[in-house]
Amino acid sequence: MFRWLPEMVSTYGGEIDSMMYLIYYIVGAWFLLTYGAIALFLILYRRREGRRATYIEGNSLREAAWILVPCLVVLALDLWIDFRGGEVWAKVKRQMPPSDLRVQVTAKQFNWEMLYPGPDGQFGTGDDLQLENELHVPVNKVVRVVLKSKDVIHSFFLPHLRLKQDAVPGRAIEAWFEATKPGRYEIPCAELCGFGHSGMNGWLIVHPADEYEKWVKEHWSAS
Amino acid sequence: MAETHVMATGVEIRTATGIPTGKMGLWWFLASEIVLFGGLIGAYIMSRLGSGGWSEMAAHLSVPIGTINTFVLLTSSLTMVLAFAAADKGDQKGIRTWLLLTVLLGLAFLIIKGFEWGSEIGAGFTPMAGSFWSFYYTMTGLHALHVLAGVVINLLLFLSALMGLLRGREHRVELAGLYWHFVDIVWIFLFPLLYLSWPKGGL
Amino acid sequence: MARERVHPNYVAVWLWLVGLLIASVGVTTLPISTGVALFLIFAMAVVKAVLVALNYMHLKFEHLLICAMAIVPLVIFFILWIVLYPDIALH
Amino acid sequence: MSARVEVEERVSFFRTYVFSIDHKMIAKQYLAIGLFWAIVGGLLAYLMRWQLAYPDTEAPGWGFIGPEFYNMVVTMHGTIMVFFVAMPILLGAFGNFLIPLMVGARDMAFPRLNMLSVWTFALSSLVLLISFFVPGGAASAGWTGYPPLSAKPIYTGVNWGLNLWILALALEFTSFLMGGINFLTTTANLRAPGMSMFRLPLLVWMQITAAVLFMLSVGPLIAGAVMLLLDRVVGTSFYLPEGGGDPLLWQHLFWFFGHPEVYVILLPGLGIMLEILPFFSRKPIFGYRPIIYSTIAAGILSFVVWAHHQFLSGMDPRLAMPFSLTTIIISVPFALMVFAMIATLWGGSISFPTPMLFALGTLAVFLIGGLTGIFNGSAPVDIYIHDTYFVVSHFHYTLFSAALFATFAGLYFWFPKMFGRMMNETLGKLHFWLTFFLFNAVFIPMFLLGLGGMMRRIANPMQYDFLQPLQPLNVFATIASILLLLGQIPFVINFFWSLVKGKVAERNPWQANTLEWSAPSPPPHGNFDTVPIVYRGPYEYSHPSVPEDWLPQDRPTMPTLRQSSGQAAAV
Repeated sequence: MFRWLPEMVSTYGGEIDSMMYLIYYIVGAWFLLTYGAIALFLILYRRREGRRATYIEGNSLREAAWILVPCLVVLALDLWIDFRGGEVWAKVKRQMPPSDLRVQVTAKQFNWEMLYPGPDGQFGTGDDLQLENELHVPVNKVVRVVLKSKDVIHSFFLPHLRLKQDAVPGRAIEAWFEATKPGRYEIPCAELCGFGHSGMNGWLIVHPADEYEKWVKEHWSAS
Repeated sequence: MAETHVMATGVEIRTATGIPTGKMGLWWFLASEIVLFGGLIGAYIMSRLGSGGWSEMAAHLSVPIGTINTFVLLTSSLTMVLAFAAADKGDQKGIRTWLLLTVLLGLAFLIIKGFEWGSEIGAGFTPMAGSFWSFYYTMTGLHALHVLAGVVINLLLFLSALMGLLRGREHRVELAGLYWHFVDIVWIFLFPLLYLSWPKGGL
Repeated sequence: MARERVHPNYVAVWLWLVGLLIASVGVTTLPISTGVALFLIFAMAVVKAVLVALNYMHLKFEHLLICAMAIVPLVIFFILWIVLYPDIALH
Repeated sequence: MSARVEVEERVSFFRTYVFSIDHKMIAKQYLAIGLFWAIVGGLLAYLMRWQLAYPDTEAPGWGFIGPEFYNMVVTMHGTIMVFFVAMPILLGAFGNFLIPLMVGARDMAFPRLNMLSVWTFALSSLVLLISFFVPGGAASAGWTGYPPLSAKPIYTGVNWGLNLWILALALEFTSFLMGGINFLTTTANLRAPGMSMFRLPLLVWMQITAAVLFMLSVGPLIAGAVMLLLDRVVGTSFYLPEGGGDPLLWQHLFWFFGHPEVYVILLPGLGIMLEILPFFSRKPIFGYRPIIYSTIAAGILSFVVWAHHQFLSGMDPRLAMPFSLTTIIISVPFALMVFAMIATLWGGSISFPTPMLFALGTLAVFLIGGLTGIFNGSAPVDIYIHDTYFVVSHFHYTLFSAALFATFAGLYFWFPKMFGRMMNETLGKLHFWLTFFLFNAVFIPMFLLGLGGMMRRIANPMQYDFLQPLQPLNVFATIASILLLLGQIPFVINFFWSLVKGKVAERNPWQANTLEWSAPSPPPHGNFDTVPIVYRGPYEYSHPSVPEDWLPQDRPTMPTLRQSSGQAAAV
């Protein structure tokens, strides 16, 4: 089933995928169990001449245990999923590691504006660099993204890095990622944002360290 | 035939809980209204806490007018409940008197509120003048619509009492009263929320 | 339905309501901190609302189910408030 | 008791069919409007699927679609299916028809309010219909209508279409508020003698829980909708950050209603299953009381799960885990219901007419919907699958199971009571197998598309490199969805043919226990000959103390029964 997932190229993506696997195995087991029971009962207890259904109300605790105990198992598994999930969620969305690069991504109908602070590390100074729809980052470095929007809500989606975060006008929302493999990855918008929603697409270009150095030099030594 | 007639007028006597059917229906309505105003007030409070400078805008509201209007509405609640007490005793004259007073007080509230809005808009405080004003007009406007509905209901009850149609249907006064007091309670909260929450600036 | 109904002293309740109204307006002029003033004002508003609900809407004498229908909605919108707080008020 | 009261109403055509105060006619009116919208919604689904499989080509029978029109189609499909098909059919039609009959009342508590409710709904339908034809077209900001996209006409290019959309929703909510008051008051007060709350059929429990959820959650959204309309028309900025507003406020108000709304639709669907499964197993429902308690628990929990729609909305990330927890825990009460349904099958004597097939189909489909919900409820997994086709497929598995499979189960089952004739079994079974297989053929590929990362509401997947390899799945789903639509033709034929030519139904063609079957088919205005007296719960099938395998709720206890130790006899 999970061969349909796009290639995973981020540090925390593996943990999100493993959460998916965990849930997949748990609900898969329940799926087989319940479907098996249904199929079995439908065959075993189909209507036959001269046989009468058993009268069971299932209201007494002893009888209801047949459904209450499975419910307790469901609850236990739920809590397991949730506590495992809490750690992963915290890692992706709450604990921001110290970043090597900060980029401000401003969404607007219908593209992404990537703003680099330049060598001084400050936004709003003369050496800022703005690119349309292209986000260049070095591999194996923590990149902090500040998400903003000029008009409506957009959603910054990096399918290969398993990251998604809405960009909401009036807020600056922080997200981070660390890509583990150089390449070109798409940045679609995942929240309906108008007639151009479909096709609002940017590119994340992950460079190897030396190539990124070169890219930086090209862009800032000139100015 | 008789049973059909009972059906057609919609007055079914049977009640499994002992609560009169009309009252229960009305309370369900009020329950949904509580959530409606609760949600709106919550949105207002949280937006106000989340952004500054609303107190300066709120300071432009006239506390004396607000206080007088609150007094008018509280008093109308009293006359309404007295109409209910009269209905409970079957006192038709009492019903008419107190209902008329309630209607008049409700109208007075609306007129005062109308003048207040007029003067605020005249001073440039339109619904677009800022978030506080947007909320102010939405909340008081929605409340005023409820007052207006209450006035109409009470007026209809008063007219049917005048024509003697209310005899045997006195429980309707109680139902109208429950609604009216609910509208009053909403105002009891709107008044401090809008008019009084700026005593020392801030917020 | 013909059972006797208790009618509390409605005028006395009204006097309390008016008194609390004046008091809550008066609080705004007192030399106390904003927090305390707001607390007093809204405490009085709650008292007023409870007075109206218990006496004028005679919840004091109502069936438990009716009281539940008045209280449950309060709990429900309060949940909404709690969640709105970090998201809207603190943002 | 005396012979039945002759309902001698020489009422006019208008009073009988149009401005009727009879809950059964009102139910049929809801059903008719709901089925009309189902056709519209289904055709919109066809346009959507066509555009996704063959982007920017001419759809046969329609023409060019394109991204702008596609957004409108997406929006209106969602709005129509949730608010104008699922709610009117599951609550408006089944609730109105069955609640008075099942509790043993002659009509709703407020028949005139009921009429007002259906006419408000008709007006709301009219407004929605008009919104398609105003300049600029219908709403296109998604069925969730997130501002700022929905708050300013310039963002979508839609002006009056969206205003009318808000108005239609407001009217629709008003209509169902009135309906909800009727459901609750009728069930509370108009129960027949002997019908205690714990003798109510579970469908009634589900309907009233749904009504409570609706009534207690819709208020903030009505306030929110007023604010949105003011933003659009007057120029306030409740949701516009440039004027000091906050777009997230709408999302909270919307989902505070929107999530309970899911259960408003789901619970009546489960209610239909809970009637039909024990009935065709000829067994009592397993765990009647536990099911009621878990329904109430699910109802309470449903008020504290809504923010799971907003994990990535910019909401405070600390809120995610509490909501993830409640969301995943809400699976427990629903798991209990599913286990109870499976346990009901155990030891039964199961036959498989069409209603039972559809009920089992609902169970099968709902199970997948529920299980995949765990993925969405888990906040970290949601980071990836949020706003993808995984979510689309998930909620179609849950809501389709209620709004389509359960509706069909209910229609096939209660059709004789509604219209006095039986439906055709052969066509019914054909309809079931077509629907069941084709439904899965449409939506299983969507799970895979979602895992592949395909976003919701995009008009053209071919614009993305990483989605292009997945396009065969889209084509497959589209072909299956067209066949699924065509697969409904046997139902349409069956429905109309049976209305006229179906076998005439007796009072209780199925030998069921609940009170509606002791009324004539179809019941006249006033329902029962005499108000029934209830002696026992609704699921006394195969009770050991009687030779037959059924024991109606209103059959007086026989002297022989008193000696037996069966709980059923303990009145």
